[in-house]
Amino acid sequence: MIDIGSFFILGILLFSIGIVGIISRRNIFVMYMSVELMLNAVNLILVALSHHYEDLNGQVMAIMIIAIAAAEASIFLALFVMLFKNAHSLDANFFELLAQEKHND
Amino acid sequence: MENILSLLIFIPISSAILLFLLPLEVKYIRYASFIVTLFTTVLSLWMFHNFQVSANMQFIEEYAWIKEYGISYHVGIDGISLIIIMMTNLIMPLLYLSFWHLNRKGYWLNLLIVQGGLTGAALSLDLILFYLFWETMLLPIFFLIGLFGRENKNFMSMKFTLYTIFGSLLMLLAILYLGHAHHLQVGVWSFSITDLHLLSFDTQTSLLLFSAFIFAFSIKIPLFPFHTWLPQTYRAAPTGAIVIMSALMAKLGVYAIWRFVFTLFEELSFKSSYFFVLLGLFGMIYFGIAAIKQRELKKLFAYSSASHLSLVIMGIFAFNYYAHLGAFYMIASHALSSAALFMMLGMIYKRTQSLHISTLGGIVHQAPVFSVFFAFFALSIVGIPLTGGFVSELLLIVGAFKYNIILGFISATTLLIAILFVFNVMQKVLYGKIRLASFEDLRLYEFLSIIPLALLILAMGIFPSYFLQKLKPTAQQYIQKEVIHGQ
Amino acid sequence: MNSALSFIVTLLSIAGLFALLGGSFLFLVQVIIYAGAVVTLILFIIMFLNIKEENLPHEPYKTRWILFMSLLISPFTAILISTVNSMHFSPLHLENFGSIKDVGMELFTQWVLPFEMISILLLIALIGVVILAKKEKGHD
Amino acid sequence: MIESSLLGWIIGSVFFSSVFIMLTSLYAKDNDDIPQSIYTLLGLGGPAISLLFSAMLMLEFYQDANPFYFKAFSWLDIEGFKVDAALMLDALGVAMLSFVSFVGFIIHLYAHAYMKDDPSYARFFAWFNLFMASMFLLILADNPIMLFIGWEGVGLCSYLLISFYFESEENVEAGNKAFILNRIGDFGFLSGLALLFIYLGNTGLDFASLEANIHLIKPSTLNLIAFLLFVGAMGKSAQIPLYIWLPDAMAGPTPVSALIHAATMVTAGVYMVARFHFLYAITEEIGLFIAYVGAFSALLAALIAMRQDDIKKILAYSTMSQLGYMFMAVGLGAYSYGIFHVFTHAFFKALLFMGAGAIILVLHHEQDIKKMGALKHKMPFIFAMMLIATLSISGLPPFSGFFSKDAILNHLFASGNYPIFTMALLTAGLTSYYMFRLLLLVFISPSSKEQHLLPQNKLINITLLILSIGAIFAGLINLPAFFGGNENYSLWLNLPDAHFHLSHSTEFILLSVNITVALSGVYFAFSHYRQSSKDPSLGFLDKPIKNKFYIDEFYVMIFVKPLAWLSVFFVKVVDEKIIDAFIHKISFGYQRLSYYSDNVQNGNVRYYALYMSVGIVCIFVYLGVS
Amino acid sequence: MVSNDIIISLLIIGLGAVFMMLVAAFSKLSNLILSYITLLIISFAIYFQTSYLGELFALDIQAELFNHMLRFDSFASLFNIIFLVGAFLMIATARAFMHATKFFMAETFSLILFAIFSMMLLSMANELLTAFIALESASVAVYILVGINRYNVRASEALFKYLLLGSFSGAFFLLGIAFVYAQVGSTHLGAIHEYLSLHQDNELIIVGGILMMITVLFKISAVPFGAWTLDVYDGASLPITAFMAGTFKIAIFSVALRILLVDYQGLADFFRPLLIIAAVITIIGGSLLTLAQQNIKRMLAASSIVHSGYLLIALSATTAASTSAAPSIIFYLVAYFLSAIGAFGILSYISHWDTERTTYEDLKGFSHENPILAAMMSVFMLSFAGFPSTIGFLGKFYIFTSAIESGLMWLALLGVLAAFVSIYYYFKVIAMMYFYEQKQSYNLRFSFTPIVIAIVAIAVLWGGIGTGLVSFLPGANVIIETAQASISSLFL
Repeated sequence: MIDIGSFFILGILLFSIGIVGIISRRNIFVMYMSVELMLNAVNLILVALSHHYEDLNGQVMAIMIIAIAAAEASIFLALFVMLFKNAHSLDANFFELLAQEKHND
Repeated sequence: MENILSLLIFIPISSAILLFLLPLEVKYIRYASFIVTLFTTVLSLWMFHNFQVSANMQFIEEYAWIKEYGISYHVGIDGISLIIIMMTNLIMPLLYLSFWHLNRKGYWLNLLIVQGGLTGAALSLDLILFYLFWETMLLPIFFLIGLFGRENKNFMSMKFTLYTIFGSLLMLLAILYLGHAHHLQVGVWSFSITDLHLLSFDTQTSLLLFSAFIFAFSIKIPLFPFHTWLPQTYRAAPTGAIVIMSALMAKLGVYAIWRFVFTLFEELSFKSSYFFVLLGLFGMIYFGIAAIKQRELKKLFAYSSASHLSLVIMGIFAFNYYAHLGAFYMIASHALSSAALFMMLGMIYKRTQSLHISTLGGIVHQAPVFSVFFAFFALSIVGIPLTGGFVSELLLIVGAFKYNIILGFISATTLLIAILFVFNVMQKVLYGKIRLASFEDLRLYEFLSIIPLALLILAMGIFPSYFLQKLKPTAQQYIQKEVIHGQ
Repeated sequence: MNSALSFIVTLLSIAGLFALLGGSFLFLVQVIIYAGAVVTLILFIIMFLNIKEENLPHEPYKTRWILFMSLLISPFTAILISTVNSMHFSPLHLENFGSIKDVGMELFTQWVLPFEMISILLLIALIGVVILAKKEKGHD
Repeated sequence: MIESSLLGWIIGSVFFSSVFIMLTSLYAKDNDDIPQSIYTLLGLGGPAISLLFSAMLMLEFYQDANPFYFKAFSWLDIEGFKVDAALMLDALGVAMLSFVSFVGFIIHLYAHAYMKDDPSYARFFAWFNLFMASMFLLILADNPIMLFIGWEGVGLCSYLLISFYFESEENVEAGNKAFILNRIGDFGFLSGLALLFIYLGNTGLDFASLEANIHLIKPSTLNLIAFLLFVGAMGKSAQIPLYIWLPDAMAGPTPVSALIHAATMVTAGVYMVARFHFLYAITEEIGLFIAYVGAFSALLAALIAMRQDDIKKILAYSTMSQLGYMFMAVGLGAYSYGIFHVFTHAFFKALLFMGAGAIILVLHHEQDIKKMGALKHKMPFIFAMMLIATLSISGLPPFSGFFSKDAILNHLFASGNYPIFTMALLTAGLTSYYMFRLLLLVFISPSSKEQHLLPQNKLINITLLILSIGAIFAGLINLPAFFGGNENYSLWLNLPDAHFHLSHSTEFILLSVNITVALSGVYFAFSHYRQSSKDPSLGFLDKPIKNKFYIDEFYVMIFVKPLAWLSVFFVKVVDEKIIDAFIHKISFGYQRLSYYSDNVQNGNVRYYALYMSVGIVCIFVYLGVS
Repeated sequence: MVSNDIIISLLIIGLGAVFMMLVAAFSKLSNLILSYITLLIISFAIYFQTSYLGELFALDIQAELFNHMLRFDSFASLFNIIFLVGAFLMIATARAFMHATKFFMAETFSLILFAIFSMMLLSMANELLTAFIALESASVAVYILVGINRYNVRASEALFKYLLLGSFSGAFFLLGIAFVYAQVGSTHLGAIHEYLSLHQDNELIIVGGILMMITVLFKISAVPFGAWTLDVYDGASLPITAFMAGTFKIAIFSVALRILLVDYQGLADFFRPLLIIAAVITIIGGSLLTLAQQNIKRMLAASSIVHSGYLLIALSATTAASTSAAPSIIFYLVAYFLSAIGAFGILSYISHWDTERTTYEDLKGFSHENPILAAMMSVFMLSFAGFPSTIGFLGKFYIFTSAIESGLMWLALLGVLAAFVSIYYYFKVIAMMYFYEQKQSYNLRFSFTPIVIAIVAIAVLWGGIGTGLVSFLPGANVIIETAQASISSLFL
């Protein structure tokens, strides 16, 4: 018989996967997806909790978070268009222009 | 004129800011700032005249500034700060006069600001206020060196600034801790020494605080291990900055030790007096010997003034009447002679673009008046009788003997050490073969800028009792305690 | 592509879980907005920029990175889970609550302020997208 | 009754004349329309006036023997350390003042003649009169501080006058050497004074009250003080080990050597010891030490003088050895004899120097006696003068030197310090030897080359004549009982002399011994130098004597070189290599560290996220453990 | 008395934002006009806001409607004023720059207004999710402002980094909310406090707190979460950098202070070590980074990390029951924001068209070109360095005293050392301006930007030495008094 805790744990696992994904992938699309994954993990947890407390705050929060995620998504996608137009690359490692040139002394 | 002290502090600063903002020709700025300094000089003379002969603070002003933390604008003057003020206000106009030819706006303004800072630091009785002026005074020097210095001026200005600020930041920490301690022990914050000197600490804490203060001041003075900025900075700095640093700022460090360290950590100062007397004597000999082989006049006299200041430190830490009087008197007389000397070095540099001994020589043929004065000031550094230096050295030596006979002998070597290089300098620079194509003798304004110093030095040597009378009560403060603590 | 598809799968399954937890409205939202709008948008963008294989970065050390990171993150996850286990949860009970009506009531009584703010947030995002993606004469 | 403020004017007249000369010359530095006569007037007027004043005062004092006091103002009034700018004239003062003012004035006349063609005539008289002022102050000082001021003043002036011809580095070097060695003496002197003050500060610091309260100090300290004060005397009066400046001091013009380095300044040490007689009277062992120092200095100087060729250097060494005599005397308590010898010495030594100066002038500033010779007929008058002076310094009766030297020798013998006595006796012999060597080499012995001479100067000869009278008869004022006198001078000085009685027979033997020793010196000199100007060999002693026993080199080796090395070491190693390098290492190390740390900012967003997650994991690990 | 109309300035800003958006959409007014309008709007808001300054009050706005999610008190009002003034000065100083550079389009102003609006909400938010939404919308506005120069790869790269990392860290905040909710069952700030006072078990709250702290640390760019700062500040155009450094950071602190003081005071003993460690690492890392930068913009960015370190010192002092710590934070924020606005303002004034003059080299000999501006720049640098007689000194003074007061002597010592290092790189700027020959001529056109900067400079100085003696001006002690009042209003 599964209880709420297991949802919770699932959420945490998804969250961690999100972290791993962001750091270990270079494809900016995948990175963005990982962020979305993290948000979804939070959603899952919140919904589980709302079920646990039997009040709907959790769900409402989840809705809000989905909205936030949507907002972020729009920015992200606009950014991708921009980046690809400027740099013709989807590689996160490509964007290192801002590191200042190294000293030799 | 109950707020004459504030006038002395803020007239120069505010006029400097004003002149900075006004779009004036440099010529007028020069006139204006000269007039301002003359005015402050007049004020200070008036104050000197109205200064009662007593040990307690006079002309006190106190306004609350930041109430929560008990920080107040609290200024007052007593015997020893009187010396600093008088010296500042006497030397400043002459300094202006000595390079009247200079068409540098920044020069005059920075000097005005530094004058204000010096005065404020010498007058403030509130630690935060003191710290404020103490740092403010640093900034113009930074600018002077960087703007008008020579050779590696940028590096040196930065090094000097960092070096000194490092000390004073630790002091700031100690100051804050003091205020906090007052908060703990009394219940309210306060940074006024009149409150703080009532505090009591355990040995370790007071030792830490004590050393923080001493560290800051001994960098400015400088004392032995913290002196390495001195020669290079003097080498790089322009005349005005050097005169200020050697004649006034260093003295201010000694003053600050007297005013704050002795007041706040009396017990500890007495305990540690032996160490500092030794340190002072060692520094005196060390710097003196180091000066012998210097070939760059500024560096040479940098070392020499460091040597004399170490002697002064010996004097104030010897904690007896004669030594204290001697130290005060040395502060005054050495301020005058070193100011004059560095001014004359500046004149040499202006004429020859070099201060290296090997390039100079035989000046006495070309410029007898210049040589007479140069020799006179050099000899006053050595402490020839009839100059103020002699009186101060005599008193210091007597005081040292009173403190401890062996140390007395060591301190008497000051008679020897200075002459070792001073006479060498006179031989190489004034006498000997003529090495310079031409050496113009003193111009009128240069002459005017020097003659008062010479007369004052002579007066201090011939009528010491007149000058000492205002200092005696201040110097007497520690006589009883000297009996109590002993050595 | 694979990642995008698997992402969709994940989202859908999460939606299933929502349903299981009685978030019927959320289930809808999840399916429509995420699986529907967002991912479609992503794919659209990919097509729009007609990204080819060579544009995609080739990631030689990918697996190594993933292993390393999962090792690095593991204490974080472990501690979170342990803290979660410290509190006892009620078992899953399947009487339906969280009908759309209740959610709506909740949303517009208790959470009206955040709701308004969300609208502002979306407005800002809108402006932003316009600014970022707007073509302007003279450039490009 | 004469106003005692004249004391001030004795100093003031010379001082102000010097100041006026300085100002006038500074004014005239660019327009040369100032005639030299003005300088002459100022330069000679000052000493003349002070001579006049001192004469009046001395007369007054002679009639009623109570000292004069004159307090100008209070110089320093600190609790327990009150010093007045005050002057005092007592018997001792009169004794010094008499010859200083007189000889000083004579030498001024001489100097006028000697220097009149010198371009820096004015400067010379400025310094010269300044010296006179300081010397008067030294003599008339009422308390040790004033004495010390005068003491330093004469030192400074001697420095200025030694390096008078500063075009050549050597002269300036000589001046520096003189001042530095004097200053070493002053270091001791001032330390002694300081000790004295911290013990007797509360009971007044003028000589009278010092004398009254000297017993308050415990003997060990007294010895220390006495010794320190004598260190000052060593420096000023060129005794071992601080004497090496005196020969070099001859770089100055001859009048300077005559006045400063023969007649007056160098005797200040003796005067000071006599002034502190109340101190030395109760510290016998220091007195003995002084006597030994004097004896050794006398002997050493005499030895070195035997083989010097520079006429002025020889005279310098002779001065040093005569000073040795004086210190033997004062060391063993015969203060009046010491002062007496100072008195006579002033005359004959000044005479010698001035004679030498005359010769030098005539010979185009030639100072090497080996290059002179057979001048007797060319300048008979000067020869006569030099002969008188030489006889006098050799202690041959009836010249003044004889009486003073004989008195000292008697005293030495009587006091029973036979080693000192023998050294003194030996010195006497050597003295007559090298003095006559000088005389013969200059005047008698055949000269190698023919030198044409400049005309002699009348004024110079007059001054010589005046001094020669002093050199002959000055001894008579202290005629010992043996010759039917009764030592009026000593009686009148009434210093606390140590008196030893000698039977007439012993005195007679001593007298004859002295004379014979002196004569034998004369004989040796005569026997050799009459016909040749070559020095006979002294065997193994020859080389060291010629090289002054390598004392200078020795000092250079143990003092000068180490100091220079130490100075370089401090600056180059301790300051730059250790302290500054340490600071720089810290700062630059920090800078390098910061540059390394900047590599963290590699601009890769994934790494940034990595840093974040590392931080997060760390926090959670902390959470886990706590 | 304070009534419900107090959010009028909030409304003014919100409506103004919408208005500007419409204007931007439907009119062809030039940037200058728009900036004037914006300044007008903001000054209205400031006017209404200042009327409550210094009063001690607190109330929930529309308590029944908004369900106690919005709380307006002296704290919020003080911060709101800071935001408004910050935005005002930013726009006023950057006008020349915005005018010169083409890429600032009309919407910029509405975005700025929206950002401020969200920040004001953030400082008032009394509920976690509300706070997060406000934070997120402010961040989104700032993201876009960062990337506003969209034909510049550097700008878009900065946007990319900031956006990615920002949302990455935002997720943690949400997870934190979830955890708090999991234990408390509510996300109102008061509720957590009550729960802590009633119950013993607090693991999830702690974890939630930590997760939220992570986000805060990220936003205030504490090491190691602040690696983005240099690049983003560098990539963003100058006025935006000023806005982020001067204003946005303060907003974060407002919410952080509120959460920490109101809710987590009970758990102070647990968080103190964390904060102390964070402060230490941040100060050390920041000082190291700053020294290595050759670009003044990057240097200021890195030094802002150090300043966050100082603030963290004070923050950890608050957990150590130091009454003076929290006000000192506010004072320091004011000091820092004034100096930052001024410094960036000057930089943006001397950089024209698309060449940003921000390297040390560019400033060489600037004083010969324009001594007054150089003097002001020096004033700001001195204030950054905490040099006496500037407001920065008093800021450091309060921070260190609070640290000492709470027994964190060694932290204060560290701060002093960091201040010492900072002297080097700030004075380096001054040295560059004064001690070198002029390399290039900055053809500066007159505009009223310098006047605004001068006002800021005077404020910086006055804040350092101002006395109560001058009747018509508030002394230097007024700010700290207000700060104390606002802090105490949190607990009403």
